[in-house]
Amino acid sequence: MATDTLPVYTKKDFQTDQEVRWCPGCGDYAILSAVQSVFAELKVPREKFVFISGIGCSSRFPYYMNTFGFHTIHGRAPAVATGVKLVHPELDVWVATGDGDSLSIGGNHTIHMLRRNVGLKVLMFNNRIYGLTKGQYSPTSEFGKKAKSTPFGSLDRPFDPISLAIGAEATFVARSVDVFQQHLKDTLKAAAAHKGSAYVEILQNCNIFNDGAWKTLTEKDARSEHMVQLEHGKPLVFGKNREKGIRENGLNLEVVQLGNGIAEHDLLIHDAANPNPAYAFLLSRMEYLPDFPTPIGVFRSVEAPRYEDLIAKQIQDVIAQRGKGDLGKLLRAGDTWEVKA
Amino acid sequence: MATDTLPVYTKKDFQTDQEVRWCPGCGDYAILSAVQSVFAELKVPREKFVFISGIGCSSRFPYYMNTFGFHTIHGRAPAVATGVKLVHPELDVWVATGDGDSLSIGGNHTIHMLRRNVGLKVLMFNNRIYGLTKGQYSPTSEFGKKAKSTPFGSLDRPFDPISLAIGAEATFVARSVDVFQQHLKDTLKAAAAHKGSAYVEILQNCNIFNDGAWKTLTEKDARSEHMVQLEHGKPLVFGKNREKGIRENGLNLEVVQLGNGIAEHDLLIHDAANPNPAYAFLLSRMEYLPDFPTPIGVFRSVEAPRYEDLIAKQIQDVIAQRGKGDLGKLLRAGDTWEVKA
Amino acid sequence: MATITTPSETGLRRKREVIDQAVIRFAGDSGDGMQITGSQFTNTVALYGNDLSTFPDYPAEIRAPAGTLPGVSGFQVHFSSSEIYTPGDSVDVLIAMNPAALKVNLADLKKNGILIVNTDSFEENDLRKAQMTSNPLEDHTLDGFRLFAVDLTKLTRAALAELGLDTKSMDRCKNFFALGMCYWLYNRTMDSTYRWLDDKFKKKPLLAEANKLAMKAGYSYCEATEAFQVTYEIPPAKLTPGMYRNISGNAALALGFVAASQKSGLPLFLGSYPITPASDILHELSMYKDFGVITFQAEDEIAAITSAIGAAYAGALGMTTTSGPGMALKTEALGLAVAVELPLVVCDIQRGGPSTGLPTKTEQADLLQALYGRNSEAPIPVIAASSPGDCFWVALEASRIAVKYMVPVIVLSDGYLANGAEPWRIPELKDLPEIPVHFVTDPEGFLPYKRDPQTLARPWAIPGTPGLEHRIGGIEKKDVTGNINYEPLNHEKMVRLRAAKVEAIAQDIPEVVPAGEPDGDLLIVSWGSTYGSITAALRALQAAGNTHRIGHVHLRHLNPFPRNLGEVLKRYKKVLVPEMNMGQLLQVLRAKYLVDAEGYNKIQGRPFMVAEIEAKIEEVLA
Amino acid sequence: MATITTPSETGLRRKREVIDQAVIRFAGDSGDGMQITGSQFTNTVALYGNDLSTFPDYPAEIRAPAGTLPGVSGFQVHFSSSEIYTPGDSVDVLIAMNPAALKVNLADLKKNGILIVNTDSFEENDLRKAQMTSNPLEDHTLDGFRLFAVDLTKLTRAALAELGLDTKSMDRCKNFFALGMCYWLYNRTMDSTYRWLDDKFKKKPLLAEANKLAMKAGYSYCEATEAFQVTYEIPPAKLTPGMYRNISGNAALALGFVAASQKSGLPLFLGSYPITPASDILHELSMYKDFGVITFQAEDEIAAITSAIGAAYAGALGMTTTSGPGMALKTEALGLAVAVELPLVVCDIQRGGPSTGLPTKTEQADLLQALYGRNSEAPIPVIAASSPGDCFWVALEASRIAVKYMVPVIVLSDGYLANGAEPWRIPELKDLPEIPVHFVTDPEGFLPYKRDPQTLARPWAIPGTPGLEHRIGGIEKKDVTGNINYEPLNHEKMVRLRAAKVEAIAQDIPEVVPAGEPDGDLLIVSWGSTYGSITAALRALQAAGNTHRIGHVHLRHLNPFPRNLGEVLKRYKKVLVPEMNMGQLLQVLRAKYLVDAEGYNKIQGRPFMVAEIEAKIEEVLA
Ligand SMILES: Cc1ncc(C[n+]2csc(CCOP(=O)(O)OP(=O)(O)O)c2C)c(N)n1
Ligand SMILES: Cc1ncc(C[n+]2csc(CCOP(=O)(O)OP(=O)(O)O)c2C)c(N)n1
Ligand code: SF4
Ligand code: SF4
Ligand SMILES: [Mg+2]
Ligand SMILES: [Mg+2]
Repeated sequence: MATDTLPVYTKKDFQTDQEVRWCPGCGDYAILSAVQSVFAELKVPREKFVFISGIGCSSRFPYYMNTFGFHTIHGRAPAVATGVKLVHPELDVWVATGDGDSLSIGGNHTIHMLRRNVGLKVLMFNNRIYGLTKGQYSPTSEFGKKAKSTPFGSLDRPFDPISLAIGAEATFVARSVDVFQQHLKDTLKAAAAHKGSAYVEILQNCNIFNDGAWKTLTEKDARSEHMVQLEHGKPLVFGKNREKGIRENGLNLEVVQLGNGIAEHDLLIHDAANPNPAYAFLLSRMEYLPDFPTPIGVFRSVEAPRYEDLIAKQIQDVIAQRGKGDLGKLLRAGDTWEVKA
Repeated sequence: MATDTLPVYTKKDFQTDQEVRWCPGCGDYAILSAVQSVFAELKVPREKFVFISGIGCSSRFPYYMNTFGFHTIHGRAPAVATGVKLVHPELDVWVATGDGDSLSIGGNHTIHMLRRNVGLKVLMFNNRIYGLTKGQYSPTSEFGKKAKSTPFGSLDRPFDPISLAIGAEATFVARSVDVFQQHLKDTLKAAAAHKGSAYVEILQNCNIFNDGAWKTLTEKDARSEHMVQLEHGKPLVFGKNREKGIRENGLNLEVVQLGNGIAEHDLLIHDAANPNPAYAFLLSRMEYLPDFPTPIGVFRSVEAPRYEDLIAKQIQDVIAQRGKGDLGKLLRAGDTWEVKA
Repeated sequence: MATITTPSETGLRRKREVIDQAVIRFAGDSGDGMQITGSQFTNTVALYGNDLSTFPDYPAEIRAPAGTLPGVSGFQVHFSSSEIYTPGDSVDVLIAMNPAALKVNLADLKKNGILIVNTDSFEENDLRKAQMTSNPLEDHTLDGFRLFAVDLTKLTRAALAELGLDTKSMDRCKNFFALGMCYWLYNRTMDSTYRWLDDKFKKKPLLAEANKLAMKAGYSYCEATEAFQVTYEIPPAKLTPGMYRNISGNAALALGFVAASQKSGLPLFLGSYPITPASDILHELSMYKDFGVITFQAEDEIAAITSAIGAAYAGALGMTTTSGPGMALKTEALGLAVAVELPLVVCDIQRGGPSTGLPTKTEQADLLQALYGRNSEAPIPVIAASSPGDCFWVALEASRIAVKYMVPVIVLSDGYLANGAEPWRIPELKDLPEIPVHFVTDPEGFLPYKRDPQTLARPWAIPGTPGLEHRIGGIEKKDVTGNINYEPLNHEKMVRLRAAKVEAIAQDIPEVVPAGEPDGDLLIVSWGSTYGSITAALRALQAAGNTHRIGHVHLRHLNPFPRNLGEVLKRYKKVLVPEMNMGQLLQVLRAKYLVDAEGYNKIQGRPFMVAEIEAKIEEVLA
Repeated sequence: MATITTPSETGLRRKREVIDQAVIRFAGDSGDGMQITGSQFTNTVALYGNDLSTFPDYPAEIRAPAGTLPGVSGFQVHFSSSEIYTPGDSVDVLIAMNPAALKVNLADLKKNGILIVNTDSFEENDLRKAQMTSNPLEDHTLDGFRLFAVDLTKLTRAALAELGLDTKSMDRCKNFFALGMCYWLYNRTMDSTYRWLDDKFKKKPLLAEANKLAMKAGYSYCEATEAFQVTYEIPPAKLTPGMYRNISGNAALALGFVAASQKSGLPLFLGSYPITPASDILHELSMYKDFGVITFQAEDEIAAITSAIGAAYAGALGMTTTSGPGMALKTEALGLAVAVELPLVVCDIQRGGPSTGLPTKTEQADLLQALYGRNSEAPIPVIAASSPGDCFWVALEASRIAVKYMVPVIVLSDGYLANGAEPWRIPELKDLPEIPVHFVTDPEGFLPYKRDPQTLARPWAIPGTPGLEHRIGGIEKKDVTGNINYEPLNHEKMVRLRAAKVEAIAQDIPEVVPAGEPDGDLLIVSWGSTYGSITAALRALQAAGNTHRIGHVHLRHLNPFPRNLGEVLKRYKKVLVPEMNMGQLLQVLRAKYLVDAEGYNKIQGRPFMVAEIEAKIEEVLA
């Protein structure tokens, strides 16, 4: 539909009358606010938006968005959303999910959705805990986590959601943080603009059951030391005074001090469009190396046909060849014979 | 137990009286034979072997192995096997599964088993088809596959099992081929020797529903052109006359002709023990680049604590601190009061 | 039995008996093409106008090695000059292409029945593969049958000698030699098979020729040799006039849903994960892209049903197909469909269980799972098909109810219906039920759970409709508004509303009219694929001059039951409920109507034999 | 009701009434510490020797903003000098810390009941958060109650002025001011709470001091002011002698399984995925590593149960815990456990449904799912707990049956039992049942499905045992050998054997003995958490001089039923089945015994009130 006929939306247009039931101080509020503002700018008629979620605090999200919304069952949002998208490819379908919903019970649907490149925008609220069920460790909780079900510390090694998504053939993978409103909005817009599956990990604080999980990244001063922003076409620079950078070193990366001979153009220049997922994967492992920062931003964004478009096209092609199906003919297909009165 | 008291096994000792019910010519026969010979050499008392499978032609495997065997339900073998391993870490537990069983319905259990590094040896028979259900495409089938459920061609992009496993934090990932008996046996031995989760993709031919799926790799002459063997500490050389090699090129790889200035020591020397999974991931993407060969062998093999050992240790530690639990005390724990007669 | 004696071309005088019906079974190795042979014979007798019923009997999913017992594949055809309802309890003619086939099938051959064996495949190691210690052609195993030992392989090769084919290809034609013999035996023309061969081997005319020659050779072999002293004539049956085709249950289901999609104007969405014996529905529907059918092979059964729920939410006719184990995996999502009140059709093609059980065998044991296999109170309408052709109509009825009442509907079929086939009278488009659909579009007064006063259905408001933005989910909802609500009385109200909506469907389905006597000594109540055997048994008893007053109610609707069922049950002294399970419908009838009904349970992975039902009825009435 | 008038220290003369029982509810914002206050009061009355029953009422899972209606948290204590069975229908004393708490709970306060409110939290915006338009303290909402409007916050701050705490910390103590008032009102000593505070705040003595001061202040406030004219005395109850503790259903289940592990000598393995209201069992068991308990938080419910099956296969006491939606996901794996005949215990802590439903509310609607929620014929023993303490014994019984019969067992509890607590008589170790286990070790004559002639259990042959290498799986197996087998008669035999094995358990469980009259006018049949309300109602009717002959059978075993149940049912003119569902046990009883039982169904996410049951019984008998 012609966008000029579009009503001009404001954030308010995407708020509902439902009382928001997250704990005071929960990072989900910030995410909700960012999504509402971004939706107002997307130039999409409101009725085209669909928000689908599983179960979890994060999955209550659709109730607070004045769009079509479906709060489904635990872990299954990507599959439900796939059904919606295959029937109506023109809808703008978003998924709200959590680290448990998307990576624990929902892990399989998540990786298959990514592999198929279904045109869904997935917002994965990663608070490294099961919030709704009051604080058990999750597949993204750090090793040794003491939580409700692990009084002596958890023994599972966590997933890196970015690595997992890339290993599952994702075409768009990004990471942002609840409290970095501008960065979050930019990331959401990038996701909205991507044609296929967009998997966005949003680091979110659960101030009740896992407060400060992302402290090292969010605390004002620490921040610049522990985090590097990925910007397409820009060098990987970080540090309080942008004095450090990431440089190629054989097949690996190294942290270098800028200055005395090393300039920004010597650094790794981020290429989100690199067709080889090995590049984005390498970036996703950086934070596990000593003294390396945690990257945020768009790791990978490459073009690939959307599943729903391929399915629609296959149907069109067959119809183009055979003509629209004729039920009468279909029923009479194959060997038939007549029994006379 | 002291291995010198071990009976000396032969392949026969691992065969059962059950009539093998795979189609004549099925690649599964070759795999069965390789596993039986390898088991005879592993110096493990036969009763310590457990073979657990899901559902599929490949999952019939345990019936033909004279070890403990459990043919469970579709996709759940890794979870059942995890239960066995946590209770008896000393057992040698193997999983037989297929591309559908392990990557379609069983995808979530597979990635979580790998993330936890449960000490299971997973043999994934990849015939790029659902054999038992008579020929639907699978998550590893090539895009556009015409199969029972996709008469006009499939529209799903396949998983690369190696990439997916690495993205799921796997500590051991390898690939071999049903018909390369020696290579297969060596790979199985390497898997057996690994302490944590070992994920072995075995390219297998389903001569009934997907015959020749791996032709380009298995055909005598084509073979050397399309395949490169990964050997720890050895350069990546391939080609009919070992005239080609893989060399580092920035963060990427390139195919080079050996000779005129380029010697084997200039090539990428395989390091399966590289702690950074990005290295193995890069190798797993090679085959998708023009003119690159498909790697077989051990992509990644790194040490990490086994889940079952960590769990056993946590229990020992708690007992060491608190002493063995006393039921009488436990029942009386907390506020109690006595009601006198 | 009329008997004409005709001079045959060769001058031999043979009897030609006119009989009412016959059962013939082709049995051989998976590789011997028995399914094709069977279908060809089926087409021919169908075109001729006989009534018929067929049943293929494949080996378990995996192909066993050639010549072994698990490798045996069979195809049975029952054809007649009067109406028939089953593929037949036992066979008049058995074609056994190898020892394994003989061993597996001999038990079903009638005393003094005709047995055609391919003697060329009775070598030492053929016998060993079939685990036979002695050669049945030589010991006395086969006494009491009319044995025709034919060198099928040799004769076929001889017939094809001219064509210059390799022996492998020649031997592939021997099933057509056997087919030719059967055509001769039943005085049938080979024309339709000629046509089929020409069409099938358009690109390989040589093979078409070879198979024709083999078939002719088989025909003339009987003609020429003294082999058979009799041939049989089975006149056409008096079937309801109309256009007919042969159809299997799974194919009929697929057609039914395409028809439902066309009649409702809704795009058909199938989310499915392959499983025996349901996979063929997915295969069939995936061919109908020209009808806009969307088939999605999901990563598992949960994604299959939840994607279908998403499709229904988006305004499609959403459906999913599976069998027992897959059905078990869908139960949580079924609860969601009940809570959000969206139309959905779930087909469970039942197979032997528990767990993986007998994947290729039939059973009726998922009824209680269909009725109660969900957490909490989640009532769902359940409908069952009674014959392969009926699957078509059941698909339409399920879709009609789902859409009209905004409710998930479960369709029960089973392996026997799925693979079995029968002649099916092709309906005129105008005879198909209408399936009216109404999407709300007017935001004025729209509330997600404001129900239609008559059907209690909530409005179907699909994404993309301006002004209807709203939220639904699996948490309990406030009546009318649909907002999340935990109030005690509202919950009880919603639970009762969901139940009332399903109960109300009883007003929208026909009352039961017992076949046979409207009241009397015995009422047989049944459902699903037992229809054929029971009906045949009742006809047989009648024919045998049974004097008791017997009625038969075969239920299509298992939830809710037809409104007059309770009253009908009271009209008979006794009630018998035959089921291929341990008594599931029985239990529901007893609970609901407090009727002291008796069960007759067979749980062997195969249908009731007509004779078994007859015997049971006589026992009950004795 | 005895009345003594005592001079109090302040010289004020007050009435002290001796009464039999009281119900008190502490209600406030989630942040107000009502759960702690309630448990402290509970401990004190318990130590004093009263019988008691408590029920916490949390807000839905997510913490709502402070002061709002969804944020209200309550804790109810019913204590008495005689035996009691429920937390009480309505309350004698309500403590409301804010307007929201008042609004949510007032309806349950008895006419003329005592109402203590914190006037400091009735400002404009407190009222707005509670969606109140006018101030209840000023309009006439509270007429008809004995209102005690106390400036709790101010008074607490005043009492703590000396300590130099910030106001936030001071205000955190106001719940102890209220607690002090209640102690005074019921003439209780504060000693045990002192002890608890000392222990809890070992590291922060200042906070211990603060809370003590607040509590004392509350106590002396009543002492000093004219506020209360009466105090109450509730003498100790005559309970069975022994050592007691207060225990919730989930804690009791956890203890029961640890006990089962110890008595059987089997390591306990719990595979679980968190879900309300079952999660606490996982939390509890994860603390018992010193008992060698292995707790595995799986990626989903399917991995949870299948890992437990693997553990059982390996020789552990395998179990899994969940609630309705998770139970639905486990049904396919349950079928596998039935087929491979391994011991397994599955606990379903029921909650309101369907689908996500009412996650924090109670319901009894998973019975039919437990009995029939699987593909094909897969019978499983089902037992249900009747009270928080009974959960302990049910865990032992389930484990005993699972191991003895090599069968999965389903345990049903619900949200009400899970979170509710009652005094529990701690058993002597010698009073715990034995759970003998036999692992086969002798290869001689070992066959995986050779059954024990008496129990029909197959041998438990665990990996690692030399010479016992064998294969099992979900496909149908040959009787005795356990090899894959598709034969029709073998299948029927195995189906009947699995059923017979479960049926046989009826010989191994006690017959039912009705409470009350052994025969007569009315039999009440019930199961699960309704035990308390029904028992209390029957006592009440008796006390009220009811003359009808009423019996009560409360079923622990729901499959198989006790062997004499059918006969007992016949002894009464009428049968009434109260359930927190739409009539699930009712349906099974009617089907099995053809008894025209009547259901009494409440499905509101909360237990029956004693008065509701009384009224229903009177209606039925009228
Ligand atoms: C089938 C099923 N299993 C378990 C649950 C209980 N449950 C609800 S949310 C949740 C995990 C939530 O964690 P996450 O996805 O990280 O969301 P968060 O609350 O942290 O935002 C669980 C285990 C459920 N509702 N349904
Ligand atoms: C719950 C469930 N869903 C579906 C099936 C049907 N099924 C059996 S095996 C299989 C796929 C097998 O494919 P794969 O794992 O690749 O094994 P293969 O036969 O190719 O060796 C399917 C879909 C089943 N048995 N159980
Ligand atoms: S529990 Fe945590 S995640 Fe959930 S609403 Fe509260 S703060 Fe947010
Ligand atoms: S179907 Fe394919 S995979 Fe299965 S046994 Fe036959 S050849 Fe092997
Ligand atoms: Mg979370
Ligand atoms: Mg496969």
